[in-house]
Amino acid sequence: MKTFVVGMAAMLGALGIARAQGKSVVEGIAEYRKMLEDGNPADLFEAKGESLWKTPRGPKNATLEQCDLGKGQGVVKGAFVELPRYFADTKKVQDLETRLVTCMETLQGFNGADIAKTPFGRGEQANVTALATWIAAESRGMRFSLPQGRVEEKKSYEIGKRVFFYRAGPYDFSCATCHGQDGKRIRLQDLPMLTKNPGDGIGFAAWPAYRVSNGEMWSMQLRLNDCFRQQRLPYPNFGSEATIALGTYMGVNAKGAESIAPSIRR
Amino acid sequence: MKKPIRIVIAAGAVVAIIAGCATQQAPSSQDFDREAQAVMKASFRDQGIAKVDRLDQDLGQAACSSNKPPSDAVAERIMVEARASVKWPAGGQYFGDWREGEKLAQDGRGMTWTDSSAATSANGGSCYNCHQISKAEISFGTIGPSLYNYGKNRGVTDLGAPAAQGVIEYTWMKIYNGKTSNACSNMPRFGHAGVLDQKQMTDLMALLLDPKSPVNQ
Amino acid sequence: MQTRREMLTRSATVVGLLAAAGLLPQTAQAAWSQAAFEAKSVADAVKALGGAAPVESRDVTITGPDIAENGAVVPVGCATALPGVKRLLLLVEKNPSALAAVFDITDAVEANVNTRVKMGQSSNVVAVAMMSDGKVLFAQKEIKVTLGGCGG
Amino acid sequence: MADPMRIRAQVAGDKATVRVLMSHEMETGQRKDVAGKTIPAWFIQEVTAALNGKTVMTAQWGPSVAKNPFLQFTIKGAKAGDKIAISWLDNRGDKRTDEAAIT
Repeated sequence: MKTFVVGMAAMLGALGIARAQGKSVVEGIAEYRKMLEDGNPADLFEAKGESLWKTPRGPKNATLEQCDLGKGQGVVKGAFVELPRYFADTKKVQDLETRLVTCMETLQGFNGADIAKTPFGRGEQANVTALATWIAAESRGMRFSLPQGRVEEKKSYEIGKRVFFYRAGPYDFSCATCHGQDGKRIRLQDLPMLTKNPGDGIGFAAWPAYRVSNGEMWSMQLRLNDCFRQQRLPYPNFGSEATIALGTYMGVNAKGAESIAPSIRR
Repeated sequence: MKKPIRIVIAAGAVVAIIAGCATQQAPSSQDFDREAQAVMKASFRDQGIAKVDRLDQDLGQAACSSNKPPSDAVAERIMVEARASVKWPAGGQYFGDWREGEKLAQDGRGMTWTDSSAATSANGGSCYNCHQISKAEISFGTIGPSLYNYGKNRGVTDLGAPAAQGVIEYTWMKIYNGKTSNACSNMPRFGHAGVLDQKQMTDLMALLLDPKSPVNQ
Repeated sequence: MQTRREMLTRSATVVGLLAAAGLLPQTAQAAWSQAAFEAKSVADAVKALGGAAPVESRDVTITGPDIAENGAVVPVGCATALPGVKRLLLLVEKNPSALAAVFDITDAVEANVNTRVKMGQSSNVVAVAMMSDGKVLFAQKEIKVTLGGCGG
Repeated sequence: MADPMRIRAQVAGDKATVRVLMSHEMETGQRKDVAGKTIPAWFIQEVTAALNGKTVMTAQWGPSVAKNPFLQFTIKGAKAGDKIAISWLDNRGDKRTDEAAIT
């Protein structure tokens, strides 16, 4: 990851030209991204996630089919575009991934704390990502509409907003440094403006996503984790309140945006 | 939370609390501010060189942590303190090698938990992430203004000329601590935060101001 | 080229027949043209596959983007409408080993395949059609890469 | 065991376009891990496509095929309901076969 910026710069610098074969670089890259859309490897994770949902697993040898993702036991369609939300059984606002861990714990008998400690892409954590990918896909084309009726949900939004603007660390960065203005970019990467609805399939409405650069499936928790890494902040714990609150903030702001998740990103 | 929740935060309330100025504000907003601080502290852990003490905010960070700018008085205080913090280059040697400056400008590494060292030698300037600089580099960000022709546009033709001194000092301050001229600047305080050392900053100065630098062609 | 190992387990009959005819390689890996995949240049790779010197031809098409944002994944395709295609090859001139993929075409499929390759740097990407009459035709296209796909 | 492939095969006229995604690292053998040790090569070497049990195309791949490989090709004379099977074999001897009906 850390060589990305340097490498990209070096390569583009070496090109030394602003146009490639009659098209602008931006047009050329748009064409490249278009070509990748047909055959998004996220499909592989989606299939894996569906199978994980329906296969009896864990110490209790149970499936996840009775998991309540917020719309009632076993209801998957539409759940993604209403998360994070408050859950009465855990008395917490949970995002998709932390809710899945709760279900893996209660229904299948896994140890949730162990899963939370597992690095992304490994063991049961990789399964959580695959499950999240499938569940997101089941809401593809639907529009975000997070519930804000409960005090806890409103509080999550307010906390998330403050986390979003929290400046700290050796570079003085907050989320807002990069995602608080319209039409900005880092190098050639367009930056979604996340303090409002950034548009269909942009920002919160695009993750989980398959990352072309490393061939990995990235969940929202991992997406935020890497944002904090690049903010030069310490490591956000998986499922921490700050990351869930950020999800609530971005999700509520994205109200009405169409979900294209799982998408493919550079 | 018994009280009705106020979604809209009173302008300046967040900043005022953090800055320690007692003014009237919506109590619910204050509660959220305090709670958000606690949530931040509880949500992170040390990883590699990135320790949780990085969450501790100084005045400039805290006052710029909302969607509202700080009051004029607070902004002024931040800028005055920033100016007082600037260390000037030894012997008045402001300029290094623009070639080294270009390398630093290209280099976006440093200070993350996947970097093994926080030493300045391990860090780049990340300049192209946010700025256009030399014309040849087409992959540049737009969070900051274009710096192409930075020196030329400011009439710098001779680095030793007395007329250039003002621009030179301003640029040094900007790189050392951008809060000297903008309390809530988006730019990292490269000198103040110890991200870059004096030599590296002189190389960036040369990149921006040296008439021979590609930036000024 | 020689008959390839049938990998579908349920095609046991076919496998048996091939074995009887002495056409089944000893191991699966034996069917993989190591020399071709280790060749450094396009010409050497084609040679290692038993082909003649490639001749540029308008009848072969190579598809791909003009610029790839990331060399780790570059969509490329190779096609020809000419009859009598035996094999299609995709090669990346500047990769450490040029040959990326070999497709053995039968009458049951069109001579038109698409896949995605890694590119270490900007390079010509070459599509080769090896014909049943022994001709070897190629087309090439330069693809610029903004980030190499073979590093860390 | 390797994760399943995704096979989509759609008829248009008398042809079927087949799109396949395979779950595989496609490690080149040229990268180093954080400790500086070379990560051994691990990639799919052979791919076979069969229509109703009859091989229609085979392929040999090198390590420069991208991670989680994508393959698209077109079968002549295929109709809805026909079975398309894709198999791969990697340099460690791992293999996988998946099948899908043409729609």
